[in-house]
Amino acid sequence: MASHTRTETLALREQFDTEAQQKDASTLGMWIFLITEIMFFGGLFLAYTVYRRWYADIFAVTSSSLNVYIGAANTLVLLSSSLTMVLAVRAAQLGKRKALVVFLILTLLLGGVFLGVKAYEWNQKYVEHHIPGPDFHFEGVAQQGPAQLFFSLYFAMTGLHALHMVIGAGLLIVLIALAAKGRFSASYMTPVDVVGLYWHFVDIVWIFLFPLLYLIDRHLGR
Amino acid sequence: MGKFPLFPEQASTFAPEVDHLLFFLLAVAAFFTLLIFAAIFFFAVRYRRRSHGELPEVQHGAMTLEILWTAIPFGLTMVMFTWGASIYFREARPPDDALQIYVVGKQWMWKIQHMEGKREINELHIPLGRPVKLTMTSEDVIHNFFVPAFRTKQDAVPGKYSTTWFQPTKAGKYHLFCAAYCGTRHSAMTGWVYVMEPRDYANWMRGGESTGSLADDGAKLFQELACVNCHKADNHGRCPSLVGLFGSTVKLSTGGTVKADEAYIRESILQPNAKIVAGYPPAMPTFQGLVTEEGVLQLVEYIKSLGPSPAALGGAR
Amino acid sequence: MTPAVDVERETYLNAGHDLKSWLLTKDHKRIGLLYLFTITLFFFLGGAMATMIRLELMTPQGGLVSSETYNKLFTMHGVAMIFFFLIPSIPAVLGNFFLPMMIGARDLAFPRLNLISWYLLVIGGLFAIFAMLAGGVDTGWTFYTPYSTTYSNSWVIATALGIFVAGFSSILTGLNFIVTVHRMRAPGMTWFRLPLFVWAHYATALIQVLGTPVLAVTIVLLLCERLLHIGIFDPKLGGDPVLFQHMFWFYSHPAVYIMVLPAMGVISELVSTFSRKPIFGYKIVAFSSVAIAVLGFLVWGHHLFVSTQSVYAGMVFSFLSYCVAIPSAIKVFNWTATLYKGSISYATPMLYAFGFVGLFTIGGLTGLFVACLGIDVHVTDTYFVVAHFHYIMVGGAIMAYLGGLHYWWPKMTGRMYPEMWARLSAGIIFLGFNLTFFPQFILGYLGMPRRYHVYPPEFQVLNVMSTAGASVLAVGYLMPMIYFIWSLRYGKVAPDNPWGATGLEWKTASPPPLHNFDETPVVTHAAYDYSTVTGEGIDFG
Amino acid sequence: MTEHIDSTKTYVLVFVALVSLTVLTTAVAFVNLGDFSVVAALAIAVCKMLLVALFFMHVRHSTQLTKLVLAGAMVWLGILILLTLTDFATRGLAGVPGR
Repeated sequence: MASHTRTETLALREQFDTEAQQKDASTLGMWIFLITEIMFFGGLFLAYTVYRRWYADIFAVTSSSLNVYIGAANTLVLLSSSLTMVLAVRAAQLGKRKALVVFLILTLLLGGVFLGVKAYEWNQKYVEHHIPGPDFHFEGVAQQGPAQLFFSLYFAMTGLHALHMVIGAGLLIVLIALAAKGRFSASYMTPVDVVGLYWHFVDIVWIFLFPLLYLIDRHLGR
Repeated sequence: MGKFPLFPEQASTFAPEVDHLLFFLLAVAAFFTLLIFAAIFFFAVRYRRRSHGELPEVQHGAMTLEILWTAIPFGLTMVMFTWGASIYFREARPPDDALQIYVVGKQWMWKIQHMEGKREINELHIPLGRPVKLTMTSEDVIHNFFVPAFRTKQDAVPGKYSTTWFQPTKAGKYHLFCAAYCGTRHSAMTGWVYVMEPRDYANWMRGGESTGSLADDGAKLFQELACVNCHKADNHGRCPSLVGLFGSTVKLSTGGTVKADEAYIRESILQPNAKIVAGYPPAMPTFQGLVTEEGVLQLVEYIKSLGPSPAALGGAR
Repeated sequence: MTPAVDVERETYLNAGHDLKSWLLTKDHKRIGLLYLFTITLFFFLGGAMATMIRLELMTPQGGLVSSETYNKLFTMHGVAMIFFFLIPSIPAVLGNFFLPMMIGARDLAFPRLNLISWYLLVIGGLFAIFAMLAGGVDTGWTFYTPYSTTYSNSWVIATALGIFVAGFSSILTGLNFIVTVHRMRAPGMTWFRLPLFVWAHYATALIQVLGTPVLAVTIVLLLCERLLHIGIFDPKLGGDPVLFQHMFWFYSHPAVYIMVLPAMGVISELVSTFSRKPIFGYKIVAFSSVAIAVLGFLVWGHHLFVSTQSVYAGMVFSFLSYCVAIPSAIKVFNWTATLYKGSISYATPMLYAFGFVGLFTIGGLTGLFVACLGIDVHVTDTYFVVAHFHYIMVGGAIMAYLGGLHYWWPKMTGRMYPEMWARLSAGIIFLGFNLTFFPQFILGYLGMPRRYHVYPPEFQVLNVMSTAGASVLAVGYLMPMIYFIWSLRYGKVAPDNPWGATGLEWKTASPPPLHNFDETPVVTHAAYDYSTVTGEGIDFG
Repeated sequence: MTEHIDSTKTYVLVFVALVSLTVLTTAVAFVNLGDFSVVAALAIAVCKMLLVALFFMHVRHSTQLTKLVLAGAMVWLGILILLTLTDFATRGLAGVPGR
């Protein structure tokens, strides 16, 4: 009756035998969750691919109405948030609590900046009547239907991405609180590692969204 | 209750073909079902548990047997695949001399238009012995034109044309069903297909008021919607002439080309700016909502009646 | 009458009695029972609708209910049976309960996530029940656009949200199973010593994880289209209704393998235990499960043969559909070969296994009919297809589920079910099932479309036979419900290993202690080595 | 996992590579490559993804299983898109509307 009378700690839940086993399980669990996210966004990429094949010219014109410089700048913001996140994970691995908290806060701030820029872009689209709906109107394109389709895909993809950013920000806030209380050590830093994986995934989604939405046939020049 | 059939009538050239394929599959299925049921029954009785602690000798498996019952089923399925695919490929391509009929599915009725101008609701009269090609669309949801006796079925999808064809081989009255769930009265969207001897078909066609052929209706609509103001016959109006358009290849402003089939003409009426003819401004307004699907079919028929361009006549197919 | 359990041994059942110990449990065994209770509710809800449908179809003019009500009945029957009964049934009840025990683990990798999965199913179920009570949904369980987005004015959004939420229960269960099988096997439990039940659930988990998210995003787009008319599936605004069908069936065909693969896992266990022989060709059967999971993702286009999908795509999907049929055929041949020279007992679980193998064979073979391009054009959307998928889901999945339930009932509750009553109900179910669904094959080829509540008079005799079968089937399903509950109180006390089976779950007590094993077992033998089992199995002759 | 910790220098180098690739993909978009502009954009995006995955997500030191899981996701995404395109790409080839 000896095997399971030991007390359960954060690092070693009662259903696991060793801490390494628990860490591997958590990491594998997050990777498989990321697979479901890839397939979730995959459905949107499929719709994008089909409709871009059908309405290539209209998609080019509507894509050119997006401000590419803001988009590129926003991509850099998100890439730097990925850098600070990985440095946070590194700090956790080395057990440097202060560095961990600082990098987590930096990641959170950069995420906030990204969402702020996003909100600005969306507001810009609102002002230009490019939000799909009754008062949608896009100048200089023959068919309003496919133009609205592009912006439906644009708002669906960037909206879903922004939702995942907000969830990521929430996770970061929880991590900052726990890290500040010193709950993580070099031997137990799985939550930081796992949230890092999630954050980098959200960054990778944007790495694909940026060229696919902003950079369609920019050479046409509008 | 009356008589209850166990097998559908064969009333089209496809029916015997599909039925022969069915008999082949039924034979294979019956063989394997009997094989499995017999094996289970025999083994269960022959090797039933006789004593309590009985321990049968262990056989782990035989790769030869595994390969056998992988290769044989795969071989059989490939025969089924190729046979089925050949029928499907022929079912998808109507012959050129087929009698053209237009079908519009609308929530809970089939509206059928004949070339000669006759219109029918939920009823289709066709002559015996001649291939019939249906060009179909829907005004609202997805419907499906299904005639069990012909063994053919095809969706009528809103926003595009779809095609099905059959050649009736037996005169008579056959069920017509809507096979794609389309709402409240889906099960009432049924009707009859009357296959008539050519003589009776001709009398039926002549009977009733004849308001002129579909092309004449198209011509009338062509006037009413003022298409004639731009599309002049002599090709120096602001818009491309439509004489000889059907079947020809049209050069587009984007540099590409497209074959002027029914789908292209329908799209150019409802979404004129989707494909703009090279050398012309995108000046045509959309007629989406101004003309019904039947109206579009009538205009298509009228444009067809303006004669295929000499090139298309001599060209392939 | 029956001797109470002699010493008050601590089991997972008496480890806590108040509501909180059940509603906040992290124990995979209790969560399995929670799922059992939930899906049984939905089974009888769906079953009631099936009865109404069959009664409606007794007469050609169908006077029982109006056409709207009939449309809502078959839609709710589909939604309840598929999303809230069949998909969770074997993985969430038997999988949750026995997968950890079979690999010698104390629990799943993420117990709290497991509880969240149950709550997600319950919340999704409440959405669906709310939609049903508020007025029902009439789009069919397939929600085809543009009817579901533009023309239906029924509770599409509430039901779609219910399915969306319940989908995550399936995703998280799949995730839990994959991590558990990879990371938490007992020492010595190599991949090829895993019971085939675990292999089948591993393959099912792959489908749940890779397929369900695409249904989730399809539902999100469906909701956007219905609420905002953004034109993603609306042809008037440039969208394509056929794209919805592609995205829907990308998940929904692998979903039928989510329903049947766990059933195959159960059958592999039953056939081996009750022939007291290892499964013939263990590795082949194990790899067949994974092959079905992988190939299952390549075939969804056979649902679109007549929906203006291109001819060439139809040929690609027809060919791939024939490839996915092969592993299923291999499994059937291996099960049958296992019986050869076995020591076959006729206990109830084995009767269900016989039923499964036979009826799944018919279901699988008729799958070859609908995969064949030439014939599918005639039979798709008719009762032939209805009969095909009921042969696989009812004749296959539900028979295996009942077989598994009887097989593991002693381990789950510590009580034996009444053998004679159980065999009787198994027989009634087999007869009722065939009488219900075999006439539908004939009706289908005759051309009776599905989802019709009015039909031509010449189809009536076959429909009356089918309705008669349905009432026999209903009786067959009620009986286990009754005697299982009866057995909780009056059933004989079950020994630890009533069937002389070889799984690790039979090495611990019935009902098992809270942490499954006193010491983590060490596995030294192959999966089905009956020489290691002392022959104390009760003889069922 | 924890035994091999990369240096900050590695991470900054990877970050610089990512930034330059972003600038590159933006610049390439303004050059008329015809059909290849899509291929170029996707190729650059895949490179950036691999950089983030291998270095930032430590896939480099991860178990074979993690690599298999990531590769599997890419294959399934490919199945979803490519098999659907077998329909959309061949519509109308038979020259018959709706087939």
